[in-house]
Amino acid sequence: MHGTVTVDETLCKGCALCIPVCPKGLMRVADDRFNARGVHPAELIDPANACTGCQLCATMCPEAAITVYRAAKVA
Amino acid sequence: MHGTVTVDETLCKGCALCIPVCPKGLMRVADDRFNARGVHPAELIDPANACTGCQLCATMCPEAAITVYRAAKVA
Amino acid sequence: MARELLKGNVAFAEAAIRAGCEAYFGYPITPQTEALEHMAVRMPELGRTFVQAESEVAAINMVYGAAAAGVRTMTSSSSPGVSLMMEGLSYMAGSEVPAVVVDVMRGGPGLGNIAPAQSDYTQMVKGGGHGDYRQIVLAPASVQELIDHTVLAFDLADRYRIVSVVLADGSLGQMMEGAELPAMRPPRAADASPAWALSGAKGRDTNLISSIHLDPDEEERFNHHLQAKYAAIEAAEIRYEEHLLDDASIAVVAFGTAARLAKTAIAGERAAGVAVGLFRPITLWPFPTDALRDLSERVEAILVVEMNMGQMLEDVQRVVAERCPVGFFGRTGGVMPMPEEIAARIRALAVELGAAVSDAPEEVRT
Amino acid sequence: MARELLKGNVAFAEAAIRAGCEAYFGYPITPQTEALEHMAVRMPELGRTFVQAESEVAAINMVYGAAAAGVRTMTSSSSPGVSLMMEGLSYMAGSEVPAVVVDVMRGGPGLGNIAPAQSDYTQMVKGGGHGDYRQIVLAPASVQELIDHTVLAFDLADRYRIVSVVLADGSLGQMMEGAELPAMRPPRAADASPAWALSGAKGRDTNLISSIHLDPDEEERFNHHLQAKYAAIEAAEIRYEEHLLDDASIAVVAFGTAARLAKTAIAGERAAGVAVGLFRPITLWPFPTDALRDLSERVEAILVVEMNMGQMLEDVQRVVAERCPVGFFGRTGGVMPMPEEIAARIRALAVELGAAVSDAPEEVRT
Amino acid sequence: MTFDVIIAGFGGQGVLFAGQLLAHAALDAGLETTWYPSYGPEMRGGTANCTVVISDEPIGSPVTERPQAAIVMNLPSLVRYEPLVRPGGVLVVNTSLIDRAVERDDIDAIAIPADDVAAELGNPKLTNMVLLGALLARTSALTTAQVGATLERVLPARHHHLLGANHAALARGAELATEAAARDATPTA
Amino acid sequence: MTFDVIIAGFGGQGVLFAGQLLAHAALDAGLETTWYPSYGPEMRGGTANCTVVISDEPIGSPVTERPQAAIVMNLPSLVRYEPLVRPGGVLVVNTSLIDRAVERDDIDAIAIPADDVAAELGNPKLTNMVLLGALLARTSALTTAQVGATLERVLPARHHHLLGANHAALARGAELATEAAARDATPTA
Amino acid sequence: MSVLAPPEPALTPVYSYPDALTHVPTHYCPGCTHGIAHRLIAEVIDEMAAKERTIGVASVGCSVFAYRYFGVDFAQAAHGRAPAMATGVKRVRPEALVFTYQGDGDLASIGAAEILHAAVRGEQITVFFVNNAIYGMTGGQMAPTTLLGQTTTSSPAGRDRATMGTVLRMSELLAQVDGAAYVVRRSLHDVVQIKRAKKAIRRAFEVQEQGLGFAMVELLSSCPTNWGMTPEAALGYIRDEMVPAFPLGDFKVPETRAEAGA
Amino acid sequence: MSVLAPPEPALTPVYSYPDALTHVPTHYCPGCTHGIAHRLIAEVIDEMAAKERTIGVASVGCSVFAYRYFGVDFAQAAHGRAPAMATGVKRVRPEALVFTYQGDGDLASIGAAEILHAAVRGEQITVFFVNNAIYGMTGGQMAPTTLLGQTTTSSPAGRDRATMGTVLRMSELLAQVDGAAYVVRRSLHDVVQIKRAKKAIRRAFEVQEQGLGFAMVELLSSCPTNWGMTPEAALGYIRDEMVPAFPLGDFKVPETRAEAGA
Ligand SMILES: Cc1ncc(C[n+]2csc(CCOP(=O)(O)OP(=O)(O)O)c2C)c(N)n1
Ligand SMILES: Cc1ncc(C[n+]2csc(CCOP(=O)(O)OP(=O)(O)O)c2C)c(N)n1
Ligand code: SF4
Ligand code: SF4
Ligand code: SF4
Ligand code: SF4
Repeated sequence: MHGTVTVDETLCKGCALCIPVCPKGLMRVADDRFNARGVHPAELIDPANACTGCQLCATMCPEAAITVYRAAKVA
Repeated sequence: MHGTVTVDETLCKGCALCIPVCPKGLMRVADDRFNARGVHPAELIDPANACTGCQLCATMCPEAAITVYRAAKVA
Repeated sequence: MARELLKGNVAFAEAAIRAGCEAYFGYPITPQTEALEHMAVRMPELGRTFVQAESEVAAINMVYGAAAAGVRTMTSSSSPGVSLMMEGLSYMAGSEVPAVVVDVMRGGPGLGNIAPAQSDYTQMVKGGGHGDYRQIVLAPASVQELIDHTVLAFDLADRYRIVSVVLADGSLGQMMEGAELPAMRPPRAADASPAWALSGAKGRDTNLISSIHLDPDEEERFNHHLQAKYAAIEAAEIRYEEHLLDDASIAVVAFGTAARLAKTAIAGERAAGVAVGLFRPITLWPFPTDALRDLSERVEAILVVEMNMGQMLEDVQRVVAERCPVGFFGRTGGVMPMPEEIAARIRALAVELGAAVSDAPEEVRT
Repeated sequence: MARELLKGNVAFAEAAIRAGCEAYFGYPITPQTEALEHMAVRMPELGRTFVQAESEVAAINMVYGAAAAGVRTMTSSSSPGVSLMMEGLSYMAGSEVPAVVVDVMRGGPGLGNIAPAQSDYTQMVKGGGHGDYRQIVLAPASVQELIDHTVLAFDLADRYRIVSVVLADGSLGQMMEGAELPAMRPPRAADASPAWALSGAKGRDTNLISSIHLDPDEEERFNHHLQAKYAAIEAAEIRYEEHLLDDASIAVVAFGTAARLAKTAIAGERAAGVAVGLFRPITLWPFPTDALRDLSERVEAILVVEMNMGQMLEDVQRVVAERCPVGFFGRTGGVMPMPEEIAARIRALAVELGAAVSDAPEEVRT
Repeated sequence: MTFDVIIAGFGGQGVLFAGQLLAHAALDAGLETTWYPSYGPEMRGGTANCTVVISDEPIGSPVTERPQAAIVMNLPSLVRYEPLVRPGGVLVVNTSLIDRAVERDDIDAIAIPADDVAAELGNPKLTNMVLLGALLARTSALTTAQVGATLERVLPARHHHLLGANHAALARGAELATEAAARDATPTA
Repeated sequence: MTFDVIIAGFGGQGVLFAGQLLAHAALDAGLETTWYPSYGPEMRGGTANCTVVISDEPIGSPVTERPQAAIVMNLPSLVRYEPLVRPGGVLVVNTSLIDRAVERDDIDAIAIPADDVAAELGNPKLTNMVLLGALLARTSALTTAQVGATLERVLPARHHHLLGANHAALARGAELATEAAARDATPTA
Repeated sequence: MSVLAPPEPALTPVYSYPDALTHVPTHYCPGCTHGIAHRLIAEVIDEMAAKERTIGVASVGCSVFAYRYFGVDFAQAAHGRAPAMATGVKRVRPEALVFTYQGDGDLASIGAAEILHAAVRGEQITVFFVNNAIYGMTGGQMAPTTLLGQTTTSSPAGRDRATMGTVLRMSELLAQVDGAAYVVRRSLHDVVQIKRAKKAIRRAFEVQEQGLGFAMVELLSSCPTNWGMTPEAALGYIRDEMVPAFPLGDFKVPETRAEAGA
Repeated sequence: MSVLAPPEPALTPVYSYPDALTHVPTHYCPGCTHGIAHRLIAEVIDEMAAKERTIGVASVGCSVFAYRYFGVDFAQAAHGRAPAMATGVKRVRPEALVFTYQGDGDLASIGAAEILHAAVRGEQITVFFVNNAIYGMTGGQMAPTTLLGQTTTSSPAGRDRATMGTVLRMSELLAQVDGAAYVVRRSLHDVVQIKRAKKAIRRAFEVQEQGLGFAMVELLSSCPTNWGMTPEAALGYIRDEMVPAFPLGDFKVPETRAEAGA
């Protein structure tokens, strides 16, 4: 596993800008739930552990809602 | 006689800008008299009728105090 | 015209158009922006002038220019924007050009908020700009009055070569209410221009619109001329409403939206047997001094209600001159005084005065 | 320090420097320009900030910024320039920053002229900007007071986080008079910054300087907080002068230069046996309400003298509440009321009141 | 007679239009009326509300702290307005978006799954009309017929093809409210 | 004792400085004093004036409509101020630039050809000092000695080489005024 | 960066919420790129470890509440006057990093004189100019930056050159002024542009630190709400409509060190 | 031209006092070139026979009394606001020839926003911008146009770039704006330049008549009083100091007809 992302649902506004920028197409709007603002937050769906931690989603996110992690390297 | 000029002494401020521009050196400050503003007005001294009516003095005068005349031509 | 459901901001803008406003200059600011937006649609449609100015400073000076050129012209804004117009308004007073300014007041000071308030009373009624000058200030209490006062403002401005102010607030600007618009006035004839206006000095002496009088004596003479005009306006143009005052021992004094809210409270208190009525200045300047003085001789107490911390209050105190006690109830910062609260103040006053009052009826409308 | 012959504009600028003013922002305008020019020389000399702003709008907002950053700061201007500061002053009131503004008033309205006047009373004392706010307003009557009030203005501004205004006029600004400057205060320690000021949030929570309260309830609470502060100032900071009032049947009420002119008239009338004295509000806000009320119970008549058409007059009328007649004598537009004219008004009043007065002495100084 | 109602929900749910329609209808009925919206950046947060007052006398306040009725179209609106409705008043709740139950028992609470009903009627934009129909059925201010007639006047011509659906939504809302009332045997306000 | 004087002339004639010197001297003498200039674009027209008041009590007005004395350095100033000097007052006239006679006979008019005197003294800039000397000789407010002493204090160091000439100008003005007085036998103010 | 517990212990955060932001949900509309601008500025403040010596000046516009989101000292200026207020702050706090954050209505319309003169004086402040070609806060009126033909609530038939003039390009204009040291235009419409924007923000702060003069970064930004578009479509509008009218680039960079790689 | 009786009957006046001036002696200092600017404008108004349809807008500065001297309808605007006032006039009197007359403090400092936006909107007005690098009326303070190092009463040690910035060149700036149709700089320091200035004044009025947009003629002008120079030396100062800082030339001319021979 290379990387993963978490979405802070209290910050997310469901604008969906993170979705098209993911090169692997791993982000989507979680239409099964609303956050306190009444919008469907974004979520990472990555069953195949395809996320590379490239940070494109986080770069695009207007709410700084996305945290990106990578597997720790022994540097 | 080619031309002449008159100076409206109520308008003239004695700034002397008309003096150096006269190609014939015919303008001077009349230091024998003051106008109502308390300044020596400019005047044309042209005993030899050298004024050509070139209008340079009038062009320079900030007060539009100078009227320029030329001998009437039969056009 | 029939009664329609009209939003205050749209209503006064359309009323201005129908009163013959030929040029509108403005800058967006909540809660008056719908007026500017209405003008943006309608004025070009009618071949008239609409300019969104770069600022309120520019807007008032454009109004100054159009007024100087002799056409009916106006701007509208809200409190912070109006503060930026003080120099311009002083110039306009100083050169006697007619124009209309609508101030849809909001909460302050500073950026404050966009909720309804009445805390521009002093700046508009007393003159927030420099120098001794006056503006006619009309204080509507309904969308219908917002319409009627706008039309009146133009007429008075022209009649006296003065700036007329319609002093509304966010609630009047934002709400919809049934109201009737006036008929469209026929357009001004192309050559109908006041004799003093700038139009090109063809076949007449040149005209000058200016507020400069470098010689103090001359400036003083001009000021005396202004004061004479102001006295004439005070003699002829005072407007106010008296409501249930004939037998009242308590008078609520309030203008605009505060007066409207007070009316509901008064209805309830009347039902409960309190002899209370409303005195509503409609012209804030000229202020209804004589009528209020008379009133202060008849009633036992006055309660001033405002959506500020007591601005008109000082005028009321000045006129009443301690003939009767003057109480004050104000909400500010964008809070509207609810009829129940006003009623409670009236009730407390009545009890203090020893009046026999029944309990409040169960269902007073709020 | 010894008494020196000092020009008013230079005197208050130097006084500000000695009171610890670290930043001056201004824009030229007659009759206050010498103050800006003095600052242009002195501030850089002392390593302090002098900026000639692009306008009065910018100047007051620079002052707002420097005040927000916690240093003693000021601007000075004259009537039209001050009108352009109304939005900024309302913001400063709304965010409670301390600063000093000197208004060297001139004739108006509009461009008017550059001669001395007092017709910015309303805009400075009542608040020419939007919203419910107050400024401390000091009215000096001599170059010495201009100096002293400037220093006091800084101290009061800091004490209450408020804008203090020194309301002078063209004659005070332009004239030279013997006066003593205060000693230079030691410079502020580099780290001495009020706890609320913007200085970088090092080792503390972040600070915010803002006038926005979008929630009306919050805005109202803030306004109540302001009012409480204003009440504290009214309780502690009222200043006025009583001159020859002990046995007076006539009181002249005047501020600033008008009061000074009145004093000459009063001296003459006293010599002629008229029991006249002077009540001089030194703080125009807070207004000496109680003292004036007391006075109005003692004297038989009041004569308000102003260099305007009657602006403070309204406050006097409000306070006096018809306890005694209030007359008015005003010159405006840059004209100063001459002592002889004031004396004639006093005399007429005395005659009306039936006082036994001798003829005016031959040589009353004018 | 004076009646006031607050209609609240997310922006885009037709809150302001439902209120305007009511006010127009009141005017058509010869009554006094005011409509007062939330405005400015308050709307930026995504919530919107308006207050409508209807009366047979001149109206004082266009706003109210304690409305006789409220329509709440989302959870934040329920949270805000449930406590404010006057005892004996009406609270119309859009249960499609609100899964919390009404807690007060001194008011007439009407649960309408309005989004679902609108979807059933074939147009999700009709939620507001469904809820308005429900309100009208349980209050005496105006009838659905009056409001329906006004709709024909105020709906822009280009939307007239939607008139039928709007009428149906009003009627269905009213029907559901009446049924619920019968079920609960709660007295109407 | 209160004394007031207006000094008026063209800009550049030293009008303002002469007044300031007088005020400084009054202050040095422990008296109250005010100096009040014409200012602003008024000066653009080329004229300047100032009013100096000297008193042993606090001074009310720094301006006056009817001065006890006036120094007029050009014709427009004579025209403006001659009618205003109080009866019995002093009017010092710079006859080098003014060829019109003083018309009033109820004042003490002193004719001094000040520009010529200054030129004689070798510095045309001393006109104002000559006239000031004349004024001092005919009024009791201050003495030329007092004013001379003050001059040493207030004259910037870089101009101190001119002190002698200034003293001489003051003295010459006073001398001429006294002579004229003796000639006219007009009582001094 | 405020480091949250990672979802799995073996993971290290490579990007997380900037320290210089307050973790308060913003009031901006979904997809509004004001949020991106905020984030980038905060990231740079973090990278420069400048949080404790930064003073921001908010303007009036949708970003009026910027002070809520930045964890630094803030002032909230009157409409258009942020450069004047920032001048006041910076002159008396020369050690602080002072920035203004202004919309296009604020900076280019009502505040035109203040921004111009801050540049003329070469004030040592950094200006972030968020240009969305419209007045967002007040509901979508025309700005001086509104595109020709663009419909807004105050140009309902589209901006008409004859009566309303045409787009004002502030970066080009201010670059003319000697006192301006660094004036560039960037865009927030895609990831590549966002990265470039961040570099410019950094450079603009550095220009201030180095005392080189006035620095401004113009950021083309979206207003999905008032443009009436989805957030994604709004980014497309920036790319397709705004960038042609407002060319990206460096209009002025300090002579001493040309901006590379931006 | 108001023709006076010639000194001798055989003479015809070839230059005399313009009709569009009022024959009132001006309040300007001796040798101040404001007077030349007035005269040129008046001459052009005469040549265009436009006296009866011209409306001037005076600013605040030494030219505040311009209305006394022009025999046309006039307004006197607040300091810096002449372009806004002229906008109001021109929009409702499109048939009139509307001009403003503004000093550099007025136009470039306090009125910077108004002049910029009049240009942005492409207002059909003509602006005469008399740049004397100083505030004349108030006694010689620094203007945005003051030269670097120039001493004024508010820059007593000379204009210092670090704290006061450096010269603002308004013509170059406004020429950037699309709505500006005609923007040129001329000088009044000698006869040749004065003649060129007059041509530009004429062209600027024509641009308005032709509805081509905003037109401005900047005129480098002297202030002998506040520069502390004789009138003649002041002209030399324009030539030697100002012209290098403010290059003469055409910064924008209507595309349809390039300015020839100026
Ligand atoms: C003096 C003044 N005028 C007008 C307003 C109203 N107002 C608030 S924000 C704004 C425009 C903001 O637009 P912009 O600067 O482009 O920022 P955006 O909202 O688009 O981010 C206006 C006109 C105000 N608050 N103060
Ligand atoms: C609001 C305002 N601020 C300041 C002034 C004072 N003032 C009058 S003229 C002037 C400057 C004029 O300079 P400029 O525009 O360069 O014209 P000039 O006098 O040099 O021809 C100033 C600052 C004023 N009248 N109004
Ligand atoms: S970009 Fe950010 S705010 Fe938008 S949906 Fe993705 S995580 Fe949420
Ligand atoms: S240029 Fe004109 S004002 Fe100057 S001296 Fe000659 S005539 Fe007189
Ligand atoms: S209105 Fe526009 S600029 Fe403002 S927050 Fe919403 S999308 Fe952003
Ligand atoms: S001060 Fe300067 S600009 Fe003004 S009139 Fe005199 S020379 Fe001309």
